[in-house]
Amino acid sequence: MDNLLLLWNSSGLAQIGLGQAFMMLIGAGLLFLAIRKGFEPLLLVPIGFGGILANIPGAGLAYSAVENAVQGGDPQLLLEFARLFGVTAAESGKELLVAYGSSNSATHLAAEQLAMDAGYSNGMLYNFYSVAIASGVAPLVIFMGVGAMTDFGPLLANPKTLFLGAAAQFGIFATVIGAVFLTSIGWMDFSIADAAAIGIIGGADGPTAIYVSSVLAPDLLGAIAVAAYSYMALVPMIQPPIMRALTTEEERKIEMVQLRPVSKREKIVFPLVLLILVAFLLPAAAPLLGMFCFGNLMKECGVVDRLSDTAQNALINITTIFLGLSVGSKLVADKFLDINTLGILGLGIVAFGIGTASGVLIAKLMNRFGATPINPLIGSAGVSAVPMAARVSNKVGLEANPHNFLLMHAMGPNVAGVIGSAVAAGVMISLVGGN
Amino acid sequence: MDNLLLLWNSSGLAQIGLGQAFMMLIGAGLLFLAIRKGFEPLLLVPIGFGGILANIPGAGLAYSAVENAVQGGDPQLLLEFARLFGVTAAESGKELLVAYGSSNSATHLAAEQLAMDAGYSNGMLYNFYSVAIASGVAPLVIFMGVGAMTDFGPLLANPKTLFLGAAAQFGIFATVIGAVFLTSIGWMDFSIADAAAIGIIGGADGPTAIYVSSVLAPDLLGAIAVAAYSYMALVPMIQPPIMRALTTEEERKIEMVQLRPVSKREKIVFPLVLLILVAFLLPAAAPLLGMFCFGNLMKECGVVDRLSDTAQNALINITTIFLGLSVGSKLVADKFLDINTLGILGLGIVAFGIGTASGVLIAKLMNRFGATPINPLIGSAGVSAVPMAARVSNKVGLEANPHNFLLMHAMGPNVAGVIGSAVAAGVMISLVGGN
Amino acid sequence: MDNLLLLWNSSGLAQIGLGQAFMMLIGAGLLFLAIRKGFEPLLLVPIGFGGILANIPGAGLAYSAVENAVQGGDPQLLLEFARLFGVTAAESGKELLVAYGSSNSATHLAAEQLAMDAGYSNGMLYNFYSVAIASGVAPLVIFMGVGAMTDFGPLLANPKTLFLGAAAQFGIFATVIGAVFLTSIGWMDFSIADAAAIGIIGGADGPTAIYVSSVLAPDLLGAIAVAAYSYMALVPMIQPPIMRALTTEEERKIEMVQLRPVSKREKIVFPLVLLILVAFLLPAAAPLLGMFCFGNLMKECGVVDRLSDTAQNALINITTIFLGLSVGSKLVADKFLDINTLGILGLGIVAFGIGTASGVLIAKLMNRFGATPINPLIGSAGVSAVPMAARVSNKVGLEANPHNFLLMHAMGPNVAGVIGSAVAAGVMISLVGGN
Amino acid sequence: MQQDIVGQGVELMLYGMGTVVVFLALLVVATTLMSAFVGRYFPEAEKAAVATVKAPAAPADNELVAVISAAVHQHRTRK
Amino acid sequence: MQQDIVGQGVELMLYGMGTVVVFLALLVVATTLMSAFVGRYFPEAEKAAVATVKAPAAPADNELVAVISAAVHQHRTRK
Amino acid sequence: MQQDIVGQGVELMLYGMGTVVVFLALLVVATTLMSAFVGRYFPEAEKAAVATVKAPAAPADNELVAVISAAVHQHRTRK
Ligand code: NA
Ligand code: NA
Ligand code: NA
Repeated sequence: MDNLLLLWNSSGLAQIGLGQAFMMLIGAGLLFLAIRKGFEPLLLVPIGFGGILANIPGAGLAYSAVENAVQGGDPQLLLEFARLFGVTAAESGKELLVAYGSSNSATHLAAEQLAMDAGYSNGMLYNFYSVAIASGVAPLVIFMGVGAMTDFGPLLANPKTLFLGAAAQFGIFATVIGAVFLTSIGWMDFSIADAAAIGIIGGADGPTAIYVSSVLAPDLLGAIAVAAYSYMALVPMIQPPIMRALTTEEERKIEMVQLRPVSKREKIVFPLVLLILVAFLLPAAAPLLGMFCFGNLMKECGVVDRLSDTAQNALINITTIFLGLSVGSKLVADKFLDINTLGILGLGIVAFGIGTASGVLIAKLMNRFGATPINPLIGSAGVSAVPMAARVSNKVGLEANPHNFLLMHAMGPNVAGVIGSAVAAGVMISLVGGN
Repeated sequence: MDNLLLLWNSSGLAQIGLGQAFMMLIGAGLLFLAIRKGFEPLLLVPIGFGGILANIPGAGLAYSAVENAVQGGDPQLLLEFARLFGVTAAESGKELLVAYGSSNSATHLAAEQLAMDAGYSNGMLYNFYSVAIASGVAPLVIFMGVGAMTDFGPLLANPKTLFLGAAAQFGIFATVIGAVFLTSIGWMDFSIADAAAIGIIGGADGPTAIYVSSVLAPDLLGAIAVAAYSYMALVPMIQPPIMRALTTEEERKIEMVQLRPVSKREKIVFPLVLLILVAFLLPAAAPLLGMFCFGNLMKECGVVDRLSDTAQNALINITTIFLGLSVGSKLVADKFLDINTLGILGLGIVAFGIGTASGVLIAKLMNRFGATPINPLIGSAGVSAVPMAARVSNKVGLEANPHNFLLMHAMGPNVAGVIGSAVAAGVMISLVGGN
Repeated sequence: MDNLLLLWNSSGLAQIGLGQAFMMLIGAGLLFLAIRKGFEPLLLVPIGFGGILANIPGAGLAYSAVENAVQGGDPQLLLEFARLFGVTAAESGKELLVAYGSSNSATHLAAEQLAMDAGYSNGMLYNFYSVAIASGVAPLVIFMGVGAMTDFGPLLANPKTLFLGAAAQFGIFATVIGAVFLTSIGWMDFSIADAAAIGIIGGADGPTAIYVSSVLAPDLLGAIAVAAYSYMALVPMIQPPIMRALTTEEERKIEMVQLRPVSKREKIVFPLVLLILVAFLLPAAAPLLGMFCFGNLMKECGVVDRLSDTAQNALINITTIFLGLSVGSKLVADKFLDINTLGILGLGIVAFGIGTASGVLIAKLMNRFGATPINPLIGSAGVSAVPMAARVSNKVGLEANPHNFLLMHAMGPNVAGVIGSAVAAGVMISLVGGN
Repeated sequence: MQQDIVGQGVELMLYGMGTVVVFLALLVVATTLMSAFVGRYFPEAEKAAVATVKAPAAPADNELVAVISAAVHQHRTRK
Repeated sequence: MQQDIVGQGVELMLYGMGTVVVFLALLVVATTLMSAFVGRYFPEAEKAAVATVKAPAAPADNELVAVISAAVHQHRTRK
Repeated sequence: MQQDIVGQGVELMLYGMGTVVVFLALLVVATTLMSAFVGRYFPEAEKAAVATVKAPAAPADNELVAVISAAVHQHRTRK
């Protein structure tokens, strides 16, 4: 009989909480958006599925051995944890985990040993997260693969477009202001590090957002990653109205001069130039941009094609699978269901809007003062969201002038935006990373 | 001169034991079966080779730093280990390792540090085992790949066949009874956890068997994995006689109605339905079936083909290589050469037989009471051993009726058997995992 | 204002040292040689790029958390480290790290916890190095892939050529003598373990050199790997003069008898024969040659082609990327810029020369006493450097006799050289590994 | 679980086999309902054919390898 | 950073946005110089065309998949 | 190993080189015996040709890449 009880108690139905059920619906919703609507499926399918797995009641797939042990709730064990963390035994499980979080490495190790000895172990997704994201490796490997898929030709043909990539990053910092403002008026509760991590959503660049939040605000990583990828998928809906509102019919009609051909050698040297600048000016951005440049160099140098192919395929695919599942592990109810998450989602879309607007406006400015004509529509591509944003610029341009192909021109600001947000990431890590 | 001695003493010939020589022959035998006879070569080639490596005298490739240190046998060091484990220094190396095994995490860490400081290190295969199997990741990744290769079409076209997949799992539990019986009469010495792990051989599913035994009976993993894969390869020899014995010529002649076409959408939704059921009823099976469903969803959703292709190729191949070598590390003589191994091999084949029989018998039963005719031969496919068992059903069917193609009909119970044994695995882990 | 200061202080320009600038030039130089001159690009591109990353001032990508913490130089923290390592607080950072290096595992753990608690973390390249090389896995996986790409046909057709592979390894041991001599006269300061690791450069085999130096002389790994790969690329320049000097026109004209066809079965059995010999005579070489044989068996057995293909492509490419970056991490200025590095580079080229010479001379000897004619030019291929050295033999042969194709004949000693240096590696590890 | 090991084994069999049967029975129900639901509200007749043809991925993958190696072979023999 | 969080945010914006603009401005300069230098001393007119045609790798990769799957499809339909 | 480092080096050379030669000599013997044994008891004349033709895998692999990229190229130029 006890077994029947054991089975029932270990079943999900006996343990499911409202939050978990809700989060499983969220996960299913992400899967629907990814599969039916084509929202960044490569990431949102693993994230959505991981989100469902993370919320399976009783499985504890997203929890560490210590968290599982505390939730196990054996009084004797809780007492030992309390003693270890130096808190009164009266504390609830949640308070125990807070104390655990703020304790030092030695205590962490002791707590893990205690949990292991009691027969608890890390959940599958927790292990994926530790290896893929907490170590920082997965976003870096993906960035390397992205570098190996990126063609800097259009950027090299028209370097001025880098300014558009810079301008669009204003969305990031405006969002930081928004976040601290919401905190100051007491609607939300974000630290400056949280605010920085939220702002990076405006970078419209998945791996950068995940890397920054894994460093500055691991607890918000789930919401930030979901926001970043969802809004990147929504770019075709978010940007056009803003672009039309800020430009005149004439401006949208502007045809740009054919890009000059770029030599193979320029393409080979460029990643090294970028790397040197990073090395001398912003070492904090070295891991991200270093791997990005490395991937791009492998692609362009032409002598390591088998490495470049692997970086663009097997390696990035394998990493994407585990990165997605790991992000999903942060969709666990008791961490995700929080008023702050709503704030993050709200601020994220603002970030995209402001980034788009500033890109377009600076493009107009450059058009006024620059010699060669620039179609302001390519400014919106500066938010990155490669290659979606560039396609949007092209599409809106064609509406105004059916013979005006802006795609290649928009690729410049588009990749510039990737560099821009990586630089912004570096600044934020070096300024608030210490906190 | 001392060097010559050093070289000779460090050579294999000076150290080889009878057991090691025997196990190297076993490894060679597995390679022969795999390469010449085509026995599950993808697994048995790495397992066989790993088995040879594990038994190389003096190399200690399959041992941890602590085991290597204890075998090193420096008296001073042994004394320190004895003090650490709280046993009398008199103990032999074997007894020291037993004491080590039963000591807590903190002691483990201290012992490892002691061994490292004395210049000993983990063997290559031991490291592979820790990363691939002890962490549980390799079987799960392989299960994801299997999911990405599985087509649930036939199952969806005829869901009733799920019952056959359930019936065939009786082989698992009958074997558990066999194992505890042999223990009760003193022929063998299995704990209930061991018995559960041995039973899972009857699941005829490699990753499931490895996953369960890595949780419930790590010491038996080598024998269990070897038995599981060998008998899966022997399915064409084991099953037909049983199938013929339990069915009449007429029954084997039964033609089944053409399967209805299954829509893409059903295939996309199915893994999610399965996942929800697992989440609510059997969280302990969530890691295995979760990854399985994830792989299948990636395959069917059609929007992440590059991830699905990687999961089916590069990722599963890489994992298979290290999984096989890791399993081979458990073929080390002093762990494998044991009367219990014989018991496992014996019980394993019984498990296959009983599973086959119960599948066929339930198929006959369903045929008696069901509306649509079912050819009992497809019942044997319920043991899984995908796709071998289904091919066997087809072959035996053709013998009785040359126009009767059962393959697609047998694929239903075949994949149902995979789900069935994963469910059985979950039950066992939640019932005896605590022990 | 403080922020501006913070940013400037965290910038590279504010922190760069002469050594780092110089090493970044070295890295750029390696990239130039790899991309423009085609010097072993698959390794030298990642190594060169990793070398640049490792020397980015202030990023500390190649340092452990403890090293970064000590360089951080917070007095309070340094005091705690000093107490931990049992040295006087007066010590400089460099001395602290020396004390750290010589402390035991428990102290290492405590120091890491101290650094983590102070907010320092391991650099990206340091993590890559720990996982890929310190664990020993990357060179082994690459060796497996090399095995899966190696065809022993020519060697099996003419086993005598194994002697040439043996002879050429004399370069390894002559270099050891050179290294200890330079030490004895006080020009350099190498331990016997260092000397052994340096000698292995003469093996002209990348993974073997990296594996051995990761075990015997981790500090010299960067210089050794760079020397090994650079000289392998220089083989077409280093070898021909030596080959011409040691052979007469007539000898170079010698045509060799057509190789007999080798059966598939011989090729399948050979790796097992080699494995058994290793197991019985030289367990210390088991990891390297074991993985090599495993890869070759996967290739030849013909039943696991999907594993063999993965080992030759996705897996070896992924491993090469991280191996290269990890080796690059050892090009960090304060470890690489050392008089010993010059010694290593000098000794390395001597090793290649002597290896080439001894191969050619023994070939002449065998030619004198053997029945079938041997063209001495194939002796130089015994240094391995597959397949470059064999191509060189062929090329020099064609100069002397336009109808004399030595390529296939040279492949025998060429692959024999791989085995030879792996055996030499085993001997060295078992003789001086203990130190 | 104080009782003897045989008792534990029998118990394990009863609860285990029971769970397997119950679980798969529920899966049969859920699957049937799902198929009916999808078939009713999201029919997709034309695609179906394709869906069933595409069948298992493993073979497909082997075929791919076959095709490529064939290509390689041609290529080799051609030169 | 003692002052209130809004202050910190404003500061972060100023320094952050400043760095981004300065950095990319320097990159514009460096890139222009580099292109001029390479174009002057290492011209490579003929290759250029190819270079620009080769364009992004991602598409290429997709096309590759397309080509292969097409091959597989032919192969399937052929039999 | 108390003696001076030069002594150690010489020793290492003697024992090391000795082992390498002995090991490979034994390998020559073992290989020759193996080939004779296999040739005697498991002849396989016809396959042999294929075996030698198939030759090293690396090239094969490069050729494969070549073939595919050729295909891709055609494909590109075709459109
Ligand atoms: Na951006
Ligand atoms: Na099964
Ligand atoms: Na060599």
